[in-house]
Amino acid sequence: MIPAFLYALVGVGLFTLGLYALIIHAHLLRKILALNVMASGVFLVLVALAARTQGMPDPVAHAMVITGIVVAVSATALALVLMLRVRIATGRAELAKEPLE
Amino acid sequence: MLALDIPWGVMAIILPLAGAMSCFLWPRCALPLGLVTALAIVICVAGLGWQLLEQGAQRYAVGGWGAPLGIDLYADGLTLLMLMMTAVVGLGISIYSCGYFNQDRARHFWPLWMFLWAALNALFLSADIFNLYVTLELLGLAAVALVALAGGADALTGAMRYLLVSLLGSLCYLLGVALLYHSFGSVDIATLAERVESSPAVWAAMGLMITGLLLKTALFPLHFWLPSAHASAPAPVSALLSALVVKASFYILLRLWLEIFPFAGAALAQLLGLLGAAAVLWGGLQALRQTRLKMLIAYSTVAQLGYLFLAFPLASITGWTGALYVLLSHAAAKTAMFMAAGNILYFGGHDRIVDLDRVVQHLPLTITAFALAGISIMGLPPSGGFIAKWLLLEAAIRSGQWWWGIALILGGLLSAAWVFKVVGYAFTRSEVPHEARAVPAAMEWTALLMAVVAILLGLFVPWLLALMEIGLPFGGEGSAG
Amino acid sequence: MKKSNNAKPITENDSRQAQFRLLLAVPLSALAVGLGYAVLSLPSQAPGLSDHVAAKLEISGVSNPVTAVLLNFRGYDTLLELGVLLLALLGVWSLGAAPKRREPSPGLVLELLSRLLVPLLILVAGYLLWVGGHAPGGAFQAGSVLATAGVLLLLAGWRLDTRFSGLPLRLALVAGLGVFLLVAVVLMLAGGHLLEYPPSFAGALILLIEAAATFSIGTALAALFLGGRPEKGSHR
Amino acid sequence: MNWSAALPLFVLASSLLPGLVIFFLPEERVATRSSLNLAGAVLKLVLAGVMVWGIFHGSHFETRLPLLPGLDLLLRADSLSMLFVVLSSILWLVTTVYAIGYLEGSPNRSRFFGFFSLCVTATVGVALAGNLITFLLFYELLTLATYPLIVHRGTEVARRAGRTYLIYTVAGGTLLLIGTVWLYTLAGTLEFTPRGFLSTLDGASSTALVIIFVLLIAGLGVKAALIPLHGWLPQAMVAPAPVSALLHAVAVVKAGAFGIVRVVYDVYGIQFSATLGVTLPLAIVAAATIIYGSMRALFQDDLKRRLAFSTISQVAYIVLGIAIVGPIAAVGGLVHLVHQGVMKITLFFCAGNLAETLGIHKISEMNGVGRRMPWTMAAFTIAAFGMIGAPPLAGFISKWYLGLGALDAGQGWVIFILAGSSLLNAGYFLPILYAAWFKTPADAWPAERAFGRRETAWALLAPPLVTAFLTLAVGLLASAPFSPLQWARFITTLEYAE
Amino acid sequence: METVTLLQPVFDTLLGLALLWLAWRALASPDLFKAIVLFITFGLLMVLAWVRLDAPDVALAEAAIGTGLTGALLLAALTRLNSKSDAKSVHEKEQQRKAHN
Repeated sequence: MIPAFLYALVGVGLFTLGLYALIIHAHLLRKILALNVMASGVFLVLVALAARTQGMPDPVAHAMVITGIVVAVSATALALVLMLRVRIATGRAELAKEPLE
Repeated sequence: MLALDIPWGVMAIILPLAGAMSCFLWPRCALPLGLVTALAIVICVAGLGWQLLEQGAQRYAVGGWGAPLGIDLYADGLTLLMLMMTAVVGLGISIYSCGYFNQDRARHFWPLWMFLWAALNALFLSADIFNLYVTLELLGLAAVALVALAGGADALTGAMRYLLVSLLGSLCYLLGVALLYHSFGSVDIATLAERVESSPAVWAAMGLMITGLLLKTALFPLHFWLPSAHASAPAPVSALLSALVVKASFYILLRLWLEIFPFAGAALAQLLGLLGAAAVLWGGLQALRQTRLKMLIAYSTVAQLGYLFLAFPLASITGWTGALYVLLSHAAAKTAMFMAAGNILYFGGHDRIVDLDRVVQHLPLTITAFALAGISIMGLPPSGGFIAKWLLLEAAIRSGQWWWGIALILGGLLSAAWVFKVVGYAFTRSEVPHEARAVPAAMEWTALLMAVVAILLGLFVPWLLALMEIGLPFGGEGSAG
Repeated sequence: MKKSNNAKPITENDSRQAQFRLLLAVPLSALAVGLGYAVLSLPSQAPGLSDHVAAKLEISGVSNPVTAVLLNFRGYDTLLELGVLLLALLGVWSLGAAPKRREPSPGLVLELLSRLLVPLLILVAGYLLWVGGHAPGGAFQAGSVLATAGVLLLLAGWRLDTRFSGLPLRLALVAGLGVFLLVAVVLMLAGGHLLEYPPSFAGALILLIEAAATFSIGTALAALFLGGRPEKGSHR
Repeated sequence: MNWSAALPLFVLASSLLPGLVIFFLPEERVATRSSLNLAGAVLKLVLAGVMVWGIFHGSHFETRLPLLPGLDLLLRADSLSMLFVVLSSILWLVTTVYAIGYLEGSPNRSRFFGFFSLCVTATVGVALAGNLITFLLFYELLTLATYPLIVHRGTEVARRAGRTYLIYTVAGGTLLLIGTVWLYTLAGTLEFTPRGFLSTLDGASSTALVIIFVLLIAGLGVKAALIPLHGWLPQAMVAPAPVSALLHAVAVVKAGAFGIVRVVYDVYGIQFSATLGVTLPLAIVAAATIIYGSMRALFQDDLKRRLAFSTISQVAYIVLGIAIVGPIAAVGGLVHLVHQGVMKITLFFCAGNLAETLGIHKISEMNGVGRRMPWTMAAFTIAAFGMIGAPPLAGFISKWYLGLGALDAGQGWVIFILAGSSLLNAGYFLPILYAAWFKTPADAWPAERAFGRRETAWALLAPPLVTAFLTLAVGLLASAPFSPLQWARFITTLEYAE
Repeated sequence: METVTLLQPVFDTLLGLALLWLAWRALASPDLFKAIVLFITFGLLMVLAWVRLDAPDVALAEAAIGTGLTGALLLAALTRLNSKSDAKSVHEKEQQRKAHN
């Protein structure tokens, strides 16, 4: 198996792993971590599959991932501050159970 | 014709970005700067409309490279209507928020709102699925920050949940983009539409992208995040979230569905229709059960979003036009409603429905706005909502799938029930005098004006349909009926 | 809906949670398998857009293909992305002021480290920026290295002087996006498309944009680390 | 746009624009408001007169605005619509005068008169609608404009009545919408055509057409208060008297009945309806409604409630006249559209006068009231005899033609319905008249207001007198040109031509 | 040379497994601080993966942003989450709420 597909599969694994953690964990910090793991998974798929070329790997996918990394860190920063504010306002760094009534 | 050569669409993206930066740099002048930008954007959209009418659908290669290497912008009738909707609602919200926010809040509101507007315009104009991802993120972060602007536990929790959902949706979408890109070597929608063919990777991409976008569009049962976020945000923010932001992800979904996934098949369309019908009924029932006005309006958004998906199983031009009409009239009507709710909150300090009779009578314009918007929401003539209902019903009967009409009709009755439940308080006599804060006239009049727009949408249908047909976004004439 | 804290409901709750996790694992494994299958079904050779990039690399103004894509071919993405970064900062600032500094003294090690590392990091950032045109590196990498320097300074207790925490700071934050946008618009006004560099100036313009972007990215990331807007009077 | 195309729009605007202006008038500007109202009403009457004159001389009045692809917003004045337009124009003028007097000094008048004008606009729109979608549009507008009038007083009872009204009418409107859309998908047009546009339709299953007919009639039957869809009407009488008058005589109930006429004549065509076999069930429903309404009226002590049940019964005559397939009965039904309006509005004006002047709401309080308010009760008496069908009053003409037509069409059973109903009418009106004229009055009226030497205010007294006079006149002058009877004959010759 | 090419798949597989394992540990760790440290380690291994996939630009971006800054942000957020002053403000809020009710 060429490493491209190996790493792409690892990316898929990270994506689902992150999704699982995102759903089961209540603590917001863990949810944010989970989202970051998911993002890493997506980036890995993007870059790994870009290596299926003869010579130089596809630079467009690399550029997309660099864009993605910056977006991810921006979102993470906002999420972390928001988490702290939620903690201050409600006393817990968790979301209340869905108010389905 | 020099003015026809100006790339109006590009200006509609650049101006709000520049506006956002200048509002951020000089917070004391944020309000005039924002208003001027808003006006300029409206002019740009009008210019683009003129351009499209004269020259037909437009493609614009950013950087001069052209697809597939570069990023293309594309504007047809569908784009234009979305941009016009954003411009009208955006202008209304800009004026409304002059009165709504105090100096301290306005300082944060304006740059965020300008960023959001830029994101919307960029999104509607983009013809590149990765660029759409970036605009989605821009949109999502701006929306979350705006929700959190209200402060307070409810708003912060709502914003947090919204952020997580929004990021999850974007990631699903991005993974889909990755699969599509690596299948066909392009992220340009038109190029993909040419090259696309059914394969496991495409199906996976379709599943991921549709799921991600449905999550952001809050289609039942993925709507769980919407009521708390929309209801707890400041009123103008609630308005723009319900009117514009959820529509943006729907727009992407629609484009992908029409262009890249035409092979998706009837089963998936039926599933979307089913979820839409469930949303209509569930949202309507929940709206009826709410005790707080803004929560009620938020649930009604869930229901109205359901209507949009009824068009998928119908798959005819009439059906798509109907869905588009729901989208437009809901935007105007829901803006008016959230503004009205904002006025009531501003005036009386609460939005408990049972205590409304003490507030409502002092705000005749506001309640008129609410009632007019309600007429459109429940689909009574003459209003945009009625036209939408008519078109969808016609499409349902024509395609022989009359059962979708039942959801449509029941949804209309449910919304009639809650609209009149609220409006009924306008006619009760209040004994208790209420201590109140005067509502700025601009806030009342903008609410009314937006409601009038929702009504007028029902009277200028041929004109709007002519705009919509530029570039034939829903395919040729032949497939009607 | 808060759960009461006595022992029994918690165990019950735990077992229900375990069931839920198991139940969730099934569809998610199916998802993973499905996605994996989809990935494996892709052809093992695909050029993507690398040929297109290679064909146009010469007139892009830089020789590092990734930088060419980021700043030229798909520069519009990057423009919006700088917007995302600025927007995240705006969001953080709208949520409240930065917490007051608590650590009384940064400690000798950190102080020493920051004195040593900060100049080095700034140098590295400058190098990355310069080298980005023809080798791995570029504005984002340089900007984040710059931000690391900023973070170190912040950790060491340094705060921006009040005089600069107003408009100057905001200008620094906006510079990247502003210069990018300005260049894009000027190029458009000059008769081309948005962001259509004339090949002869492309290299210089890209370097200009990257320099501004590096500065802004560095400032913005460091400001994000601060976790709130700098308030007057919250520091020396 | 030339004059003939603009005239229908002007007729609408003559009440719409004053209405919109009135909404924004401050409460205390009584004179401005009243003059606006009256000017609009007079103008509308004049315009309607011009149109009648024009139609008689062969002109066509048609306004067409594009609404949807293939569907226009069509306003067209034909003979049937003019019957309704003239009726509503005259009665609106009268009711406006009455309402100005009735509501003097009460709160929220700007709101009231604003919706009042909208309500008439919608009614005239219903009358002038040239296709089903335009009809639907104004029909729903009518629902929306009358709701605020019904809940005007803001009491708990009024709100409940409003809620009931909405439940019925919104549901009805929905059925009408479904039927209309379905019809459109089958026929491809919705334009009213004499003798209908469906008989020539190929390929549409008659089952579908029957179902659509039921949907349309059910939607319209809600407003026309056919049983079992009448539940809202008795409750809605909590509204102020001018509103009740308007609701029962001109606007809501009539819009329903008028719609049924349109659907049977100009959508399906009377012959095609008979072929489909839908007319007999319709006639039976109408007959049942006539009897049921009269029976219920017999047992009401509340005057307005008794009148409300009477309305249910009387409006069904119109439907009955249509459903008996035959030209003579049709004349009876159509002419009753006008006659019932004139008579019923008189009765409600009088009931309002009694309530406003003496505080009388119940029939048991009416003993001897004829001596205290002779003019009012005289008007009431004329209208009541008209309702019973005594010659030569308006009601007699209607019933005569209905009976004759039934025999002519071979539907003898209708005679028994008419006779029974007349007996019941007499049964619930005569005791009132007897009590009012011949019984001795109680010591004091429930809540008397003094109006100097007159029995009540001029604005309250003049309208019922005018309409009572009309009741007399349309009966006596039935054979004169331009009388409602002659106009109804003119319409039926068109429908039953060939 | 021969051994290197032979070792590459082994290395790739090990790296992929290590990525998944670290992500799993980071998301499942009961201690938040440990979770963050594991996440940073995960980021460092991601850098290796990028290098293996011939994406040096992405590797640099990941090293600086994905690992360095995100890690710093996460640790700072955790510090604030556990810090006394925020906890105090929570307490104050709670007391205020009690006073309100």
